Amino acid sequence: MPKLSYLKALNRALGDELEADERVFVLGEDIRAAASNLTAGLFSRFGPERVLDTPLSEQAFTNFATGAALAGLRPVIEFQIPSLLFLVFEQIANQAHKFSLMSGGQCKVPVTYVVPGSGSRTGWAGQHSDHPYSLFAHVGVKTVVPSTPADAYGLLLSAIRDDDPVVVFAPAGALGFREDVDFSTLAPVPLGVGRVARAGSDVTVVALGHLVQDALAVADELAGEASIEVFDPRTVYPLDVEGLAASVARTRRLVVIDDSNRTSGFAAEVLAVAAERFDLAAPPRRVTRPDGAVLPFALALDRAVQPGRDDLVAAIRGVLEEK
Amino acid sequence: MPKLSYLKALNRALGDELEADERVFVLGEDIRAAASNLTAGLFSRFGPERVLDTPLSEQAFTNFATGAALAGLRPVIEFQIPSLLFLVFEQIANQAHKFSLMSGGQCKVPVTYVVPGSGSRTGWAGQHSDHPYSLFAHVGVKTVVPSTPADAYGLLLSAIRDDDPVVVFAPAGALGFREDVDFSTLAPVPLGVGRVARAGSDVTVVALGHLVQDALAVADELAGEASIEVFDPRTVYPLDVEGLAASVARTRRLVVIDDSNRTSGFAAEVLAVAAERFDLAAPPRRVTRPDGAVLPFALALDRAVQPGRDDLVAAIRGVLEEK
Amino acid sequence: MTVDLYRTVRLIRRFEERAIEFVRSGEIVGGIHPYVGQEAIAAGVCAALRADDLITSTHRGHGHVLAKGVNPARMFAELMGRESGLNKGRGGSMHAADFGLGILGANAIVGAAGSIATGAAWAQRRLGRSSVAVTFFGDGAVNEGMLLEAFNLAALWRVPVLFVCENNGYATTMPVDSAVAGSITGRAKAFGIPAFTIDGQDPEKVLAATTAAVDRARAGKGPTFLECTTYRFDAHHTFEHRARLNYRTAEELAAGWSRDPVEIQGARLTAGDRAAVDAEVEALLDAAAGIALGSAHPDPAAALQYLYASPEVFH
Amino acid sequence: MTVDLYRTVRLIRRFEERAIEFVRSGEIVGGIHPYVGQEAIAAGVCAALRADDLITSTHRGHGHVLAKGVNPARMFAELMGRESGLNKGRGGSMHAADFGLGILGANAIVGAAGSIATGAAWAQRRLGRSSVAVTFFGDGAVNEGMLLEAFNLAALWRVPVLFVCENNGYATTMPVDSAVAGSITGRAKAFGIPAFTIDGQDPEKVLAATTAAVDRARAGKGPTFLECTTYRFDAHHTFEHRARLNYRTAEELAAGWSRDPVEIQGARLTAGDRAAVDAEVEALLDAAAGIALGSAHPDPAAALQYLYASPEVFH
Ligand SMILES: Cc1ncc(C[n+]2csc(CCOP(=O)(O)OP(=O)(O)O)c2C)c(N)n1
Ligand SMILES: Cc1ncc(C[n+]2csc(CCOP(=O)(O)OP(=O)(O)O)c2C)c(N)n1
Ligand SMILES: [Mg+2]
Ligand SMILES: [Mg+2]
Repeated sequence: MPKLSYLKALNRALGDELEADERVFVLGEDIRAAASNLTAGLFSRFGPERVLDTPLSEQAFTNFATGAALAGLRPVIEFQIPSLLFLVFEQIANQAHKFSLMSGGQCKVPVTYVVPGSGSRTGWAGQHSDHPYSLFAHVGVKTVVPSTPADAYGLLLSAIRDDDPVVVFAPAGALGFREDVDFSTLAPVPLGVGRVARAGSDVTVVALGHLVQDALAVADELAGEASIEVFDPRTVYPLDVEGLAASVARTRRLVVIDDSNRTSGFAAEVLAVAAERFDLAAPPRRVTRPDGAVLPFALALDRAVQPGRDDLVAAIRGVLEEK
Repeated sequence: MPKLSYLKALNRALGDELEADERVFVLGEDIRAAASNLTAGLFSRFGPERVLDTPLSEQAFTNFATGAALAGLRPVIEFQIPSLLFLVFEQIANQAHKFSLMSGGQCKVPVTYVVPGSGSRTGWAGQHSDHPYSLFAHVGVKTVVPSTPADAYGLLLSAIRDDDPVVVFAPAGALGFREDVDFSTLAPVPLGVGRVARAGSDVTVVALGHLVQDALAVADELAGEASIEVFDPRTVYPLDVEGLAASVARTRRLVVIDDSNRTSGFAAEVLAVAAERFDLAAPPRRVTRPDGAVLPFALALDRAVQPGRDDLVAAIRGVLEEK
Repeated sequence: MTVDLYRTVRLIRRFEERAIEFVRSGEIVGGIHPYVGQEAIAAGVCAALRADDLITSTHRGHGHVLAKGVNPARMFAELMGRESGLNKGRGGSMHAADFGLGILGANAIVGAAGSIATGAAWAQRRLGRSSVAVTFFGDGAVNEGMLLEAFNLAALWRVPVLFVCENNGYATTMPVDSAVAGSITGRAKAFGIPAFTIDGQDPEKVLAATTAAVDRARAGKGPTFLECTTYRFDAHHTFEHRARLNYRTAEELAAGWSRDPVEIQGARLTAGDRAAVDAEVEALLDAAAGIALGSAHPDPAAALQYLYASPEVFH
Repeated sequence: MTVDLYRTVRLIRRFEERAIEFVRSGEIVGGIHPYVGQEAIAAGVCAALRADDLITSTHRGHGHVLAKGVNPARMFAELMGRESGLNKGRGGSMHAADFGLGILGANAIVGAAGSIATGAAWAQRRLGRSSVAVTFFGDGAVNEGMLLEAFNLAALWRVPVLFVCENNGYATTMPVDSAVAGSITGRAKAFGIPAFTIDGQDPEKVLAATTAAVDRARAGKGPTFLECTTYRFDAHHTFEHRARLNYRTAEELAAGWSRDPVEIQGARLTAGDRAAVDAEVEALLDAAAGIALGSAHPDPAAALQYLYASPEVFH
């Protein structure tokens, strides 16, 4: 079977959807030259009205997409760096997200925002290394963090087809990940439905995006000690609480690894749900970036601030040891 | 003893600090005319260089404050409406917050951001009714939501004196609250230290800002049924986990009422901490805005979306009933 | 057209005066930003538009949506938060929208709508339609970077969009001269957008300028910017009726009223025609207010209806 | 001054060439945005400044901080993430800062620093100091609304700030003509800011224009805008050395190199003087690189040191 990389899967999804639906168009910076490779080949296939290079005017082009969506198109915006989402937070959270309710259901805003290379990219330092998916979940914008090439393909397709704004984070740490894929099986993956990436019975590890690979590796590494289930929610919001509950009902122990900051992040939400509804045999644990994290430039420091395999191992052993 | 209103307390803190420290100045929209009353009387006392009316250029004037802080001043920005914080999210979370670490400790950014009238203000509808304190806590910006006039005074003073950026939310629902105050006792209230607003033994209710009054009222109302402790963290970030832990150690039951959205909000963080460290007799509960809430205009709908006393009563009864 | 323009300015004026009364009586909760004094702009601009043309509006938006043709009963009902309102009571004064009439909604964030209108206009062209979009905003908005960014996109891509700046001299209490370095039209000209200053108190002048701009946009020649000089006769927002803010003199207000668009256009009608229109407007608004007052409040249990257009992903 | 300017352009050029080598060899992790080709701007502007004047820089910022006088060893050390770096290895290429030298830091967000510099300059004046601030940015930045907002504040309040736009023809791959409607200087002029286009390849011309602007600012007459035309000789970012992006022709590149600032200024020196400066620069950089390579890596346990200036509230 051919190998498909995660980044190529996103590129393929975008191309397929541009092909399938005239209303879809892509806009963003350097997408004609495909600086990030997300849009590789698309300009020559679809031309300047479907692949629209924008000036450095993120706020205006984000609202521009909202306006185009209100008029019937289905825009996809590529953002080169995760912190650009801070710059357009008002435009997404306060404009695109709110039109449906505020208009009393008169309109819809089917815009997809994609960040190819979210989280830490080696050496990009403090202002280019954030992973702000929890922020969008908090304000209620549908938020997706795929972990595999097939999911990247299928979730991006679903995001574009969804009638609401959807943010798709493609973690830098996952872009190069490749897997064997039978192209004929590539299909939309529904939003809001998680998957058990590895079955196990002693502890559930919840992981998103590139961290799913880390969780799987740790599960293998600790296979002699414990049977670890890895649950990949795929969508941060809406969260597949039922899928998670089913997993935890089997394992009764829970660890979350999450590349956002600790306070009120994704892991906090999972633990809150656990506190409310799950019957656990031991207190759950979070493995996250520290509170208020700013990623230092020096590589060892950058790595120290990100949740890593060692931290995960320690957390898993912690919950297993507890009575 | 004279009565002091919450809004007047903020005004007094600002005036006192402008008086005490030449480096402090205020900037914002319509602050000369004092449209919100936060700056009432200050323009005539301190003149245009200390009370600086700005054009509608939130992004630039937020960074302007950062620059002024880097050069040695201590700016206070008034934002007229909470969603303006979305518009300047990059400037606070990605600029002001990050300078200290990124520069290797060469500088500090002592800017205070104040929103007099955060949360729902009757009739202001979808784009003017947010309460985004959890977002700032998540990114690690010090975040304060005072509940009483004395705390409003003391926390604003501490915020201005702090060498980091601090966001102060003054909920619309608290601005008119008045209490008897001996002016000579007004003093800074340290960031990061909560207070027990009412002692009790059966359940801890965590509440912030205007909701502290609701929690106290509910505690009175249910006094015949249960002894309710009301814990007011005052600061959302850093959270006074020790203070909270001490309270919960006494009550072993926990309800959080929180005017932010449910997913990954302040209440989620409190429940996550509870799941990690507290030994509870019953699962804790959250009373929050719903996920992704957009406040509808019609008053009854607006109210239905906000966490209210009835919801709090139900949650308290729920945790008390549980085995 | 003379009569039509008068009818529109009169309708807006009387709608606003009644709305202010409803704020006082508590039927409208939370207050409004009255459009009183600026009616000629909405009337003149919208008279130049087709039904399929689009507009975006502002916090001070009642005039725009009325001029674009909304049913005043549904507008009153919206301001009163009723289920029969334009937005089913979910939007209120600052978000009134009627997508069927090309009204993409008012916007409560100053400067935000310009880029939304630009995107919508661009999309219309891409979809093969010949409609244009008009975006209204105040003098305060030209200091918002996101609006200036929109000028750039519109000019670069020759988008059929019209930027209408209502310069009423103030952003809340901030005089335009303390807020705008350079000139308002200069900001648009810097992006190569033709920009004109016109008398915003005279609906016929506004109509003429808008017609030229719309023709230009439909001909594929890109955006135009109109600065309409005007004056806000009433408060920034009705809260100012209680909390007097000290920023305008009585003389200045009187000078403003001396150029009342209702009188300017009214003087072009015979006394008889004018009285007939006035009576017609009054009857229309009587009926509209009655319908609105009599219509149902939405059910609080449906507070989150419409939150998502695709709710099915919430399992 | 002729020699000094040459020394600076030569220093920046050779620093960048060595830095690119260190990227290739892996000593610098993550790459850099080379300043090669644009050296005359940093050299000319900073030669007009006093030690207590402030600058803010960009993602393509090495030239600015070197010209403002940082120790090249500490700059190399910063790029290598060492504890002896300007920012103790915490900032890296895009955040190099030396507050003691008035360098408020590079900024990785295009268009962000203009308003920071404006605020810092305003504060200096309020504190009774006579220093000015210079903010560097590219042609791409003039499309960012927040920068345009800063022009307004600076003009309104006559802030002693200088806006220096390095127009190198591209924002990454986007040609300036496809991105900027109107003209670059027109954007500043719209706010009443005097704006000039100058030859950014000639450090003496840049110095002259900057000196005039700085004098004006110090005299309390407010901001000036300089568009320096230039060309980026190397990649947008060193990642482009591996992933070739197709947006510039070989002819265009050759035309760019034909106006090399190092040659333009070098030609003003005698061969002997030039050789002496070259040797001096080489010796300086040899030493600097050696120091940097030999200095310690920061301790990962201290990864969050400096996160807060007032950490005492974390109990
Ligand atoms: C981005 C933004 N900043 C501030 C506000 C608060 N605000 C609402 S209206 C207004 C004044 C707007 O002035 P202008 O654009 O001249 O319109 P006018 O009110 O005069 O019609 C302000 C400051 C807002 N809603 N949005
Ligand atoms: C606000 C923002 N948008 C996009 C980027 C990604 N980015 C970094 S540099 C750059 C191009 C900048 O072009 P220009 O301002 O002309 O400077 P140059 O690179 O040519 O020196 C882009 C798009 C960013 N860092 N910040
Ligand atoms: Mg105005
Ligand atoms: Mg450039």
